[in-house]
Amino acid sequence: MNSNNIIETGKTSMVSIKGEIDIYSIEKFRASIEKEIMTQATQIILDCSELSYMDSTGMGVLIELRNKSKEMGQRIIMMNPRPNIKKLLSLTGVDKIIEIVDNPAN
Amino acid sequence: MNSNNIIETGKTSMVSIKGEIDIYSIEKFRASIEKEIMTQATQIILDCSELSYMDSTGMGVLIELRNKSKEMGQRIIMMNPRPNIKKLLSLTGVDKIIEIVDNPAN
Amino acid sequence: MDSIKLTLPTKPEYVSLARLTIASVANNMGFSIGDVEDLKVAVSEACTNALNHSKNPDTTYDLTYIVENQKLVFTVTDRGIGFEPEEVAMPDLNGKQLGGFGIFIIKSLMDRVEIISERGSGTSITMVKNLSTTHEV
Amino acid sequence: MDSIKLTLPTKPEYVSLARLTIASVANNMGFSIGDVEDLKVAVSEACTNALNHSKNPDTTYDLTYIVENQKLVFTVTDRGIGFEPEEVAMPDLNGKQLGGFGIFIIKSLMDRVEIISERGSGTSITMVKNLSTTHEV
Ligand SMILES: Nc1ncnc2c1ncn2[C@@H]1O[C@H](COP(=O)(O)OP(=O)(O)O)[C@@H](O)[C@H]1O
Ligand SMILES: Nc1ncnc2c1ncn2[C@@H]1O[C@H](COP(=O)(O)OP(=O)(O)O)[C@@H](O)[C@H]1O
Repeated sequence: MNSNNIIETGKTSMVSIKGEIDIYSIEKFRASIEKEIMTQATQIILDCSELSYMDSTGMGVLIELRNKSKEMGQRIIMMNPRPNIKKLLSLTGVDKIIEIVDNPAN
Repeated sequence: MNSNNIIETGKTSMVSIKGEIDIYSIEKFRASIEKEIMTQATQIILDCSELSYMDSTGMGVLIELRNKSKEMGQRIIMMNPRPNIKKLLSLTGVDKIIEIVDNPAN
Repeated sequence: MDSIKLTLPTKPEYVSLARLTIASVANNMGFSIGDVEDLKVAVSEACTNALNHSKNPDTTYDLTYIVENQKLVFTVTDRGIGFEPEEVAMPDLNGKQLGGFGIFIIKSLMDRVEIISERGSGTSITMVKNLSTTHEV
Repeated sequence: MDSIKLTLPTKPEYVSLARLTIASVANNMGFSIGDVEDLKVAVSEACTNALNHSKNPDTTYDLTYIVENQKLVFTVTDRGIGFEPEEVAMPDLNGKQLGGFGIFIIKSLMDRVEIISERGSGTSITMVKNLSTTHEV
């Protein structure tokens, strides 16, 4: 899976999520993903390589967005979440409904 | 002025000062420079490229060490201090008694 | 046994200060990178609850970090409405539930958790992380 | 007007927490990199004085940061022996003097400084940095 190819297909959007997602930054995060859902891309890839922090506030919004995108027939994929975030995705079961991929290129 | 040449002369010691110098780390700083003074090098270059913080506690010890090294006929030179530290060296007059050089290689 | 106290405005933009300070204290104590991340999450979850649920009438709430020999003991205290900790259900982990993860996550990541809450006078959640714990991500 | 309070152990290893927190608050307020560095120095100088000179009988001392519209107002308070601020001489800046730079540096870097000190009951130094100040290093 290569990000350049993906962007070329035109059906996949890629969003880079950076910094910290918590109770303060959550609305900005929600808005940026909702914008992607509106584009009706069939796949939305969240590049989490530079996402340093996320907690239950982020998990809740991920589930919410995934439900919305599913209604639209879209998939959300998280790419390269760091170990600390992966741990929470697994603990909360979010990894059962959102696909998580590790891109070896990163 | 090139750090490799300097080390080759055998009369110059180079010490890399890293991190933060404050009331907590000051004794370690003092000890590491005193060790260099003991080697009787004619010049002691403090490489400050990776020194992110220093306050009046550091200024006081710099003056003290400079006095000691002067007695031994040695020079202390600060290389590449960052702008915030340069500002304090100038404010306190320490830059009048300790030579400050900017190494363009860095 | 050193004790650090932090009083923060009851506003989302200051929760990062709780993380920043606990990370610094835990780093100096020698906690692993993974444990430091877990401590950041635990303290944030507790702060987030104080902001979301406590209806804290005060403009501030309190954090305390106590550096003990082999553990970090920390508490988040609000002066809000309180709740019954025993009545909080374990969340469904099937991806259907949107919330209810906070206390579950705290309990999963920390070695010991104690919640003292009184209706009308507030909540205090104390979390303990042992230095020796070596379960790593 | 948000207010953050920090109570630190009277020990050198925690002065970095004062810097860390003021840097975070100042960054969020939009202070320049140079101003943030100056704020770190000012708060550290005040903490260092509380540790070196106050003979604080308490195991802790206090910091307060007040985020105002266009300025950061912060105070370091110890419950030590106190001193006469007017009697502190301006340091010689000829490289001969080993100490006495702390208050001078604070006054040079900050926009306003007020020291309230009482013999036997302690010292409180309040420093103000305006956001608009644009003298940069
Ligand atoms: N500080 C608090 N004050 C009042 N109620 C709280 C507090 N913390 C938690 N609660 C209650 O416990 C419930 C579960 O909290 P939590 O597990 O963090 O999940 P969530 O915050 O997503 O609801 C909350 O919905 C709330 O009713
Ligand atoms: N918090 C304090 N409690 C008691 N005395 C203080 C305090 N802060 C400063 N002083 C007095 O003021 C003097 C000058 O302080 P300062 O300018 O910071 O330089 P230095 O700390 O190097 O002496 C100190 O030597 C001390 O006598």
